Amino acid sequence: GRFGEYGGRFVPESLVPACAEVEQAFTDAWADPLFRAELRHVLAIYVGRPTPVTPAARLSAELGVNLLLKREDLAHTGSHKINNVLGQALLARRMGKRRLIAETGAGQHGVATATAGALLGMPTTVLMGERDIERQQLNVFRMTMLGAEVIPVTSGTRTLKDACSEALRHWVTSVEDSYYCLGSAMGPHPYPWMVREFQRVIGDEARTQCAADLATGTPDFVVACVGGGSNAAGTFAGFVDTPALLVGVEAAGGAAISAGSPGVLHGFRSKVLQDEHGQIAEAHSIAAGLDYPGVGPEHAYLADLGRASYVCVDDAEVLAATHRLARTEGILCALESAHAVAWVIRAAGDGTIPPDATVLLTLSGRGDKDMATLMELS
Amino acid sequence: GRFGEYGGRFVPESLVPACAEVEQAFTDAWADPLFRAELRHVLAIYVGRPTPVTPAARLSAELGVNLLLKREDLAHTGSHKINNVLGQALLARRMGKRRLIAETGAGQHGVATATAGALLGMPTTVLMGERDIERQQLNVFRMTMLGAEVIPVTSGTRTLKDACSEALRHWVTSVEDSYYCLGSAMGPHPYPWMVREFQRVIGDEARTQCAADLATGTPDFVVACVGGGSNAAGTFAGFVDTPALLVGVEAAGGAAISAGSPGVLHGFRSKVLQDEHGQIAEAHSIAAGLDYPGVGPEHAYLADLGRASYVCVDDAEVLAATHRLARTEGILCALESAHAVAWVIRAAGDGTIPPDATVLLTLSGRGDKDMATLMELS
Amino acid sequence: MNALETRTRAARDAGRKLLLPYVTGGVTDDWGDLLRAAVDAGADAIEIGFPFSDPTLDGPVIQQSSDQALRRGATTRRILDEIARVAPPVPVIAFSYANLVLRPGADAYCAALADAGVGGLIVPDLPVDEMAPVAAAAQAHALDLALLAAPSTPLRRCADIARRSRGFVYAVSLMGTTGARSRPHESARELVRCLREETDLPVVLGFGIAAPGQAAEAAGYADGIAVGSALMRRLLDGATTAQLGAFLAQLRAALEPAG
Amino acid sequence: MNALETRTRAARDAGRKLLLPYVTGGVTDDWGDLLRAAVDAGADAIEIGFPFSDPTLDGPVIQQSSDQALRRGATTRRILDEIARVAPPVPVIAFSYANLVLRPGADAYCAALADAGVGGLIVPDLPVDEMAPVAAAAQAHALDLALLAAPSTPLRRCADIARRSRGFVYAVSLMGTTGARSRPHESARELVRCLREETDLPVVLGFGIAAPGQAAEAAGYADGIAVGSALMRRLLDGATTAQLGAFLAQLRAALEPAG
Repeated sequence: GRFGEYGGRFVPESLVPACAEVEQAFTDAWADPLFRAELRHVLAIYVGRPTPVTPAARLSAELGVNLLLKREDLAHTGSHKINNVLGQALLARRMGKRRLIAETGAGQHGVATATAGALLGMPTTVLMGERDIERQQLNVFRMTMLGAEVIPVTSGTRTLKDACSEALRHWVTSVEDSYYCLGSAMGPHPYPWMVREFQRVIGDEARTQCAADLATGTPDFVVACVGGGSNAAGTFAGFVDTPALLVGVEAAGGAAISAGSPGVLHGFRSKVLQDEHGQIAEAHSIAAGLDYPGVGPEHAYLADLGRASYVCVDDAEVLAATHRLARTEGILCALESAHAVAWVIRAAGDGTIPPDATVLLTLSGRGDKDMATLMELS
Repeated sequence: GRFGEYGGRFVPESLVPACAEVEQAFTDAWADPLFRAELRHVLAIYVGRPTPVTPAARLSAELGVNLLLKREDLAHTGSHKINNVLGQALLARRMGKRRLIAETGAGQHGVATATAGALLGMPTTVLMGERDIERQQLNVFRMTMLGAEVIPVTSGTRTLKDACSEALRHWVTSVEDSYYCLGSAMGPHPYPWMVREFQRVIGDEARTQCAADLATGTPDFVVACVGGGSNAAGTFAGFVDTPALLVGVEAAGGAAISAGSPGVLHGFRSKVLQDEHGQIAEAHSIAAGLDYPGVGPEHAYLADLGRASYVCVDDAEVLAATHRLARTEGILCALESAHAVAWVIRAAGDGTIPPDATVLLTLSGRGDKDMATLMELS
Repeated sequence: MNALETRTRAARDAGRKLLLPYVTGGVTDDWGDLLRAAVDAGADAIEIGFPFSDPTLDGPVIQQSSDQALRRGATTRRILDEIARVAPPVPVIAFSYANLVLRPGADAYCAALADAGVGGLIVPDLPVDEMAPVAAAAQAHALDLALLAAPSTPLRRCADIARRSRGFVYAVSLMGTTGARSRPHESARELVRCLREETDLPVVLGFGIAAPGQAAEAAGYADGIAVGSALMRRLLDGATTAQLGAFLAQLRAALEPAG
Repeated sequence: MNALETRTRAARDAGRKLLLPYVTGGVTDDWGDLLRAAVDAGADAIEIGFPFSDPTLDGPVIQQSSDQALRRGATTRRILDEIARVAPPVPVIAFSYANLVLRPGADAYCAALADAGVGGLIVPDLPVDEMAPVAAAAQAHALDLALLAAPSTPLRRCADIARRSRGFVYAVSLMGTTGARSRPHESARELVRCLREETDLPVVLGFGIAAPGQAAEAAGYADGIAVGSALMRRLLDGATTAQLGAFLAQLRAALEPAG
């Protein structure tokens, strides 16, 4: 539960036993070959894993590097979120829980949880800020189609961070029969650890694929975008014991590591965007999934250790990268994932990535959800 | 080029040599293990093939049958269209062509072709009816992002069938350096044959998966929706030499086989919706991809032979099936694919599919593109 | 030899360049009058377009005139009735589409055409490889089924087309749809030359001939011209029958040898 | 033993049920007056809420009063200045959040609290497992760090909480957030009983006590009550300081043994 000075379990006493129960259950399940086989099976036949690693041939040629894309955009529901959600939903069922609770910002994690709820026949409640509901009506509709109940959160900024708070509150009142399915590698222990373990399938697969299928060996750079940081955590997990340079790319307006300071939010200690008094700041990013003022505690730890570097890119670079990847590779990626692409473009240009270096980049999701945003900006 | 009395090459003389060139090139390529290996490689590392076969556990339990879903919704760009498009684009490159031309209705095939064009660095022109452009602005924007040029078609009904005509006209004027990438198992010879061959990967994979991974052996029923009919053609190709009953599901308002008569349209002879004078009727379906008055010639032939059955379902059944699959399996499928689901629901209910029969259903695409339509109707 | 071909050969042999105007059947109330005006302007035969809902070969002008005719209720039957009523004193050639022919059946269709006095048939989406049933029916009803050859047609195929065409051979002047464009490519001249080596049928050049200058140039190497979009463009823009007749007369004049 | 705990034990030992009203610091211009009114109404200590942007534990009422206070510019410094100015004659307990404590550093934070005359501290998102650094700082500045126990807390953990709490133990009456609800569960009575077995500290019941009847019932088994949302609801609805004082007086009366 600790990543150096980060992590922990800063929750109301009412929830401590629930977190402990999840911790115990996950520890048991993760050591149980049957549970892992069940999860592996669902990821294979339902999610479509393994997702491929695609060499980005034309963009690589333009940049003078060897860019490989780990294709989480091809996973069922369109992003890596489903890896974690199915893991947690299977765990919830194993724990005898009957219902799922989730928070969501732009709706991606909400849709993924609603999907898992439908698949396993578990009623699902999604907490979502009122402002986000207005902005993301299609995802709200998706969740409803999947049978989930979407509860508007009217407090605070009426966005993701308030939905996170409300989800914890909601869990308190229903902890007996409900499981809180948290969407990123954050929150109270065991969530940051558990979510990273459920997402490490990204990194583990990619490592094997780079070595075996592509014969490129270990990449020189491993790059992923970081909001809460689950796709990066899962990717890095596969390469942390290799010489690969790990790079997490934050949104300039939500750069908890690059611009934040240690703080406690939503049950864990990490880097957060806050003012001098300890009030949490609002994040701003064109990518809804990076629009969060905190970051998973393991990333704060890896940054302090120097094992991973964290950089940030601005909205303009992200837009340019989105268009460039579309035109050169025929892939419309999520604006979140485009942060990683934007950094690679910049770093290949300024020599931070040396010529002919191999770069593995996790494309965390597809861009369909962002088309309306992109259209408005074009 | 002939499927019984259907098929053929009913095109202006100007295009006959171009069709013959495509036929020759495809015949060569398809016999060339290197070409097939290249295509197989791209389908694996770029598209994410093989797509899984997912047992629909909860819906199966409700229906009392064993329903398996072949998950083309997980393919890159969200449907089976990409299988064919990449095959043709690689062929075009092999032929030394520099540009791609495609027609599109709702935009799915246009997006797929624009994707292939971006991947291979081939300028792409997409012909699209003016009315469809108004209705499908997001897909138009997608194509533009992928670097394609979208040309509005202002003739006739300004929809798919006019785009098909215009694509043929456009091809005539640029046949030297352009390749016409047709989107379904229709059009002049060799297209119906070639597209079926490029889509047979669906059926071949599914057959292996049913037998090996799922140990269900050969399914009793193999079901797919039919518009032009490429996903059905590709699926059926894998099972045509088994005892499986093949069922193609048409839209009630676009049922060329169930309600049409032999005719010639867009370069081939098949069943078409037409009036007594031979004027082609407009089709109407909630699923844009089935909104076509013709059908691939092989389907007309299989229907005459009795080797496959063709049935139709109406829009209301399709909507109900879409919602039901979402709530029971966590899969938001395309309205086209939901036609196949709707028929299975009906047929399991009335005993056409006997209890405990195994049904393989090709889920041709995902439903993201249909969310706005579904929202309006809810 | 059927009536159409007799007529086209005779003209050619007499040194007269053929003028084949095209009129979409049913495009206006008084389209029948235009047939007479065309004859008066010196047409040697008249192509009557049978409008089809999905005219793959046609450019924007003929698409528009076809749409207009269909909206006005044009059908094969009504167009044939009007042809029979007008009974122009030159051969009439039906310019159709495969589905219009095959829907009633090639034999019934050809019989109806012959009954109305039609002498020839062009089906642009019925290439030589697909023509057999229609060719047999046409022959049975003394209709000349004229075939098209295009600049992209390979030599050997040109020979086949030339051999199996009846009435004349329709040489498509350029790679494109019907409609007035810039002057025909050099390829048109080459195509006509190839066809001549294979047949002594008259070779008529079509597609993209819009002005007297182009007509005169075509007359230099082909046996005549077909003119459709240029005529229909003027009609759709509101030209009177007299004005259309005058336009055709200009083309006729341009086809005559200078001096 | 610090001042707060001396006071709570003395009251309990005297048979007096504790009344701990909660006021969000900075919620209105004259919130300082409310402290005096609370004392006049019989408060034994006062909880001052330090508003946090993301109050995970709080229900809608305290969320709203916190938002209002933050919009009015409330900061730790300003709230402490007002507490020091008012200097109520009963102990003041800071009701804070972990990030407000850790941002300046636990020691600096506790020093500032002590300087302003604050005697106790509650940090609801700082469970016993995470308390060590803050507990040390509080002890160093003679602040009582009171811990919460909930109906879901297991027995062994109750013992740990009871042993390490200072000033009193805050028994959370129900599984939920702050805010007036229906009567506390039977579980509240059970929780208090467990805590009593582990400690002789006073046990104060909080969460969901909104009316004199509930207060009286709680007095039957706990050593006192905390009341926050019921008071803040009235304040947000526009009640005057006098009216709020009268409400607290009602609760005070309800806590006294009948007769």
